Amino acid sequence: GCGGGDKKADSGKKVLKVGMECAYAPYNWSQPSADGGAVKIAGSNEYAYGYDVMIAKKLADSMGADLEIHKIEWDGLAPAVVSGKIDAAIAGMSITSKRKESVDFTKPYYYATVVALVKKDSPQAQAKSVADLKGSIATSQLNTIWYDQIDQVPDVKKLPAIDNVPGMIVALKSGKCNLIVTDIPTAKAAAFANPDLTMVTFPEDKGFKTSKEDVEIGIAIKKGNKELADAMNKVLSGMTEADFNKIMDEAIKKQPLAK
Amino acid sequence: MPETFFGWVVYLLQQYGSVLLKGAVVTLLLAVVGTFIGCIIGLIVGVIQTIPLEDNDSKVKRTLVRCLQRLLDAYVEVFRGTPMIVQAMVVYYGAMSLFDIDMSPLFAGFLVVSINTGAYMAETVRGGIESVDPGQKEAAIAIGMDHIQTMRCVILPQALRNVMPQLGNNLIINIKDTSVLNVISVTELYFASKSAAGVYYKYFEIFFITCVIYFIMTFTASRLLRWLESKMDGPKDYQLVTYDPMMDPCGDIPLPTKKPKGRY
Amino acid sequence: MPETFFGWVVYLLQQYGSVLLKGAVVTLLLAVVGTFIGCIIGLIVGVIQTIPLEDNDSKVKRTLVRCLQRLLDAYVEVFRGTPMIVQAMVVYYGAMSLFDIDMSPLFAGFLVVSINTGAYMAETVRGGIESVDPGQKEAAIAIGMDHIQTMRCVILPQALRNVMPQLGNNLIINIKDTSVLNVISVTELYFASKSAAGVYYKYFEIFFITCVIYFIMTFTASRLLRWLESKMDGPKDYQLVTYDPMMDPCGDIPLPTKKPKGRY
Amino acid sequence: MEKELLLSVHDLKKSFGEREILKGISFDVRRGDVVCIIGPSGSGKSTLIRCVNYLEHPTAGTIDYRGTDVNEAFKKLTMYRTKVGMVFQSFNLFNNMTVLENCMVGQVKVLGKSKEEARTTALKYLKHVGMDTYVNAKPHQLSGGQKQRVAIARALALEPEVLLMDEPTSALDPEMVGEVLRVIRDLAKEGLTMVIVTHEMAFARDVSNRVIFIDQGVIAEEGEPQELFTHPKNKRTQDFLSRFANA
Amino acid sequence: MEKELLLSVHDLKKSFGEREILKGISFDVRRGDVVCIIGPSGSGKSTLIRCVNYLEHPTAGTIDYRGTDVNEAFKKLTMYRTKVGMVFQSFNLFNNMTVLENCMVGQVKVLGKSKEEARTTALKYLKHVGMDTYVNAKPHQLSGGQKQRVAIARALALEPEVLLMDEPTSALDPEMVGEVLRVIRDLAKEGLTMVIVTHEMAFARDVSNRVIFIDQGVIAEEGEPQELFTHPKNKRTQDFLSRFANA
Ligand SMILES: Nc1ncnc2c1ncn2[C@@H]1O[C@H](COP(=O)(O)OP(=O)(O)OP(=O)(O)O)[C@@H](O)[C@H]1O
Ligand SMILES: Nc1ncnc2c1ncn2[C@@H]1O[C@H](COP(=O)(O)OP(=O)(O)OP(=O)(O)O)[C@@H](O)[C@H]1O
Ligand SMILES: [Mg+2]
Ligand SMILES: [Mg+2]
Repeated sequence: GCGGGDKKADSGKKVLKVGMECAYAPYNWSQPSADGGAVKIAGSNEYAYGYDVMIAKKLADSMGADLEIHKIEWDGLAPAVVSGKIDAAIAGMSITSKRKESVDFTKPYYYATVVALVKKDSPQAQAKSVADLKGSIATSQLNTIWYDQIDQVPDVKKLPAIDNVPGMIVALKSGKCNLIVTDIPTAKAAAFANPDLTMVTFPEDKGFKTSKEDVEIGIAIKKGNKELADAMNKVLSGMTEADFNKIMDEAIKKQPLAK
Repeated sequence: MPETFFGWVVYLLQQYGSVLLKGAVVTLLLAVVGTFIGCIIGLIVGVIQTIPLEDNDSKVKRTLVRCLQRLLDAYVEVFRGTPMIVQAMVVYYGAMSLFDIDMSPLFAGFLVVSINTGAYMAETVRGGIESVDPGQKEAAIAIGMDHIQTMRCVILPQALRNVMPQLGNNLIINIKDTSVLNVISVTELYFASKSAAGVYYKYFEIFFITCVIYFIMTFTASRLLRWLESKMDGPKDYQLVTYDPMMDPCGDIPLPTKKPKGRY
Repeated sequence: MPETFFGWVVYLLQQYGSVLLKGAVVTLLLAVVGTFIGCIIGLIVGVIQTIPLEDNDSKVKRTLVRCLQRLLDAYVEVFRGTPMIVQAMVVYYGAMSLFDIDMSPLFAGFLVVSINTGAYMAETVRGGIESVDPGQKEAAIAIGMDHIQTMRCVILPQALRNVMPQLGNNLIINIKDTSVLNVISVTELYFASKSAAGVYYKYFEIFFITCVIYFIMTFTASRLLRWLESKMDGPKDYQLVTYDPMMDPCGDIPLPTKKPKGRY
Repeated sequence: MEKELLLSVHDLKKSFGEREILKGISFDVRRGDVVCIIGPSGSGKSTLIRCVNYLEHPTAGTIDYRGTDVNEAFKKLTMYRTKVGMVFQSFNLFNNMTVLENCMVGQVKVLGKSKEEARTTALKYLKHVGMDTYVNAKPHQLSGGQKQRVAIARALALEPEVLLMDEPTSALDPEMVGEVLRVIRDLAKEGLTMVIVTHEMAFARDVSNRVIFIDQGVIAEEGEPQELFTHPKNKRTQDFLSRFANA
Repeated sequence: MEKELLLSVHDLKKSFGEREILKGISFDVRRGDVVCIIGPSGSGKSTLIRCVNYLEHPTAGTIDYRGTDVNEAFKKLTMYRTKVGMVFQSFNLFNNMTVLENCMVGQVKVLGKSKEEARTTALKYLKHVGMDTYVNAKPHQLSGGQKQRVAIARALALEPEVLLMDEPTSALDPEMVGEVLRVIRDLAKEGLTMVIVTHEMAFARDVSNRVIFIDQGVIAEEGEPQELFTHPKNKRTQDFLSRFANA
């Protein structure tokens, strides 16, 4: 398919089918009502909202298409894009060259700064630099660049990755580990929901060293779907990192946790 | 925002109660329909697997039946031997990319659960058929029934009764195992609760609710099936139409009833 | 970079072969040990569930046994009725946060799989015990054996034989179901393949490899168990020590051997 | 006048794998005959009677029905089997059906009769064996003797020309043997053609007009019951009969 | 001189739920006695003999062993059961053991004998019943008669004072009844004390020195076999015996 061009809705408008987990606030979450501008999830009575949905809405609007959100488990997203079940996966995916073997990515639609999430009462909470985290027991999410960043902590004991965020939080809270490496939005949400946790940020030169590519979050689309890539990139090119952060702040404010 | 564990449970129940319930309905639907169709598949496969080959059957028929049986053997082994999540992905996304068949997630879900249950039930049904006293089959043949009639009227009703407990087990397993179908965007109970957990970052609270819902479903299912079993066994007593003249002349000889299990 | 499906399969196999294999070993270890311990748990629970209560037992013993049996009923229902993934979370993280017990992931994995299998096997064992001809028990009691001796020497060996096919089923199910243990950081096969798939987004290629590995494991397991079953049945023939003088005077009366299933 | 020839078995052979169980057996059954087959355990009596009903396919030899080979006379063996009924040692009543249904199912499914008709016929024969009061019972609720009487009624309900019985009383408590033998005796008096494998020597002597003694897959001796039981010619027959003097 | 009193049953009653099956039964068994118990199906014969071995607990009444209540004389019922052996209608050989193991397990586990000793005793009694050549066979490889002979050897191997038998030949093909009865007859001749429930009237008359006819849970008639079989006093006994004239 050529990206929303071939499937028409009743209104005759093009349809942009976007997949996400709807279980990863503040990027994307599901809620019972349309409050605040959430979009109905296809084939269910739930509504999806979050940073990804906000971006998706912008993209759909600019392409003059109707937005259709599909709720798919993480592992199903890539096959869904490859097989054409959805046009794009907007789900906080990191752009890596290896993944580009299977799917195409648009320009980044967010830059995810890497931070540490720790227990408030633990020594790690006082860390001023990555070096201060020395000897921590750490883990992160499966298939993220954050998991690789753990290696920068000196003498770190690295546990196997965990494949979902809540699982990670449980591990931290139970004391099985005392350091989680993740991005700011996730850490903020987690700290919000769990008052005993806190997010530790570092000055630029003392934080986790990342290349520009490491923090790029992109939209996955089917390989060779140039038309859709161009359409999306046109919109994304018009936005700056500041714009992204503004939208993210709005998403963080709007997430159910914040109420 | 609530402070305590149960405070959160109540709060989440208010927020996500209906979503979880809907997820539970999908789960139940998938499990029940899948188990049902799976049983039918299992039944058919089981019957084909037990087709007797006579010495005087034509060579064509023999090869045909043999081939079919080997094929079904392969089906059973492959689908029992690989994880359902992979089966789901292959069926749903594979059909789309290879044959451009765009089936709905729920349909794919039914398909996968049915095929999977079918593979498990096939073995069970075969066991059930083989556990029916061979004398039953002989008697049916001796009054002139053919293979189909024998199976339909005599063997299968008895085999099914033997298979009921296993069927119940399968239903329970399916209620829990449909959770893998969220990779093909079927929002069943587990996925629903996972997204609730992903929004509030409250794992134990949500899963406490989910477990209770699962437990209610599986418990109800298993009790219902036990009840069904006892129902299938029919009434323990029967009505004599009138007095039996051939009964013992010395009077009170009770009919041999099934003795209750002895205690010693 | 490879172009074709199988090109990728080969490439990924080179890249991730050893990781997947390690995952497979963990999976197999978990499944085998878990099933084994689970069977023992199931056996014990099954034996307790079938303790006979005599009319003349003391009230204390009766209440005690009854309580124990109800408790075990609850165990079976709860662990059969809730998803293993949640059980794993509660055991692993719950033990840490509530009781400060820091068990290793693998240990927790063994624990969870064992407890879970135990709940399933308990029902199976109970069925197996009940399917042994009650006459066997009577005969054992009649020569003066007590409940434990009867169970150990006579009933369980026969019940175990009946239960073998179900045990095989459970092993196969466990091989596949251990995949949920990745939430407690157990890196088994499914988790290993998932992480490999996440790198290149080559889900189908990786899962093709994984399926083959799963299939090899389950297939081998099921064949091995069948072989074990036939082994348990022992030799079909036996040696006469000498000629039997009490045998029929008219000569050639063959011993009644089990008739092969008739064909008609 | 010779009675009408119903069945004739010619040089029947049957092997299981390498082992030849029946080594060429021939006999005729005429209308009204009651043939009893006796012989030691494992001699092939059951195999023989099962071959006659084509429950086992003979390895060699033919079975003629009214002078024509069964395979030619009937397009389908199922129809032949309604002409030649069978009663088993272990009753084999259909466990999932009531007594009445047991006697109706063959008529409805195989002969294609209406349910009403089948019901009437079933009741007639159930009455014949004294089991018409038990129509609603399930097999497991009956005693052995009662089961066997129902099994006979089930076979009779198809109104066969010949009734084969394989040790109809062997699985019964001694007390219940009587009621079943009584029923068979009545059927014999009414002129039903029967071939009965039995271990009840007294009964065989009484009821039959011919006795066949089978040993090691061949007919070792054959004749009138009075003659065979009182003056057995064959050594083996003598040995065999001597074992029924109850130790 | 009176023979030594081994067992005496006093006013034994047994109910299952509401139904009273045994309604007060008393009898004595002295050393060397062979008591046969006969009666119609369902009259409570099996229940009685099972009560004597405490396989069922009597609802009321007592059983004395050598003059003392069993519950007092033995600390554990298991020891009592080695003194009073039991042979079942359906053999109940342990399917998971060979013939020899069947006869050894009780001696080793219950009497605590050494394996060697148990083996010698087992072989002795297996020889007695003519089954010593089958020591390595599994029960499913034996014929019914052979199984029952092994079951008798198993009971004898514990060297009990009294042997109870519940219809030892009812589950056998008629041909095999003889071999088992012959064994029992031999045991009787050697003076073994036995209580036998049986349907074999001819055998009961031959072998026993007392016959008890039970009907509807009470002893309807009791006496010397000659007397009871030829001149039954009770109407019910007459009715019952008449049914064994084989239809
Ligand atoms: N389907 C079969 N396959 C192989 N052997 C068989 C089969 N059926 C019977 N036999 C063998 O054929 C022989 C004759 O068996 P059959 O049952 O005909 O004897 P029988 O005379 O009926 O004995 P009984 O009096 O014990 O019923 C036996 O040795 C038996 O083991
Ligand atoms: N455990 C039990 N619970 C309830 N009823 C029982 C039990 N055991 C036997 N009965 C009943 O007690 C009655 C007597 O049974 P029992 O087996 O003693 O008769 P029997 O004289 O041995 O008959 P048979 O000659 O058929 O063996 C029967 O009506 C039977 O249904
Ligand atoms: Mg036979
Ligand atoms: Mg009895």
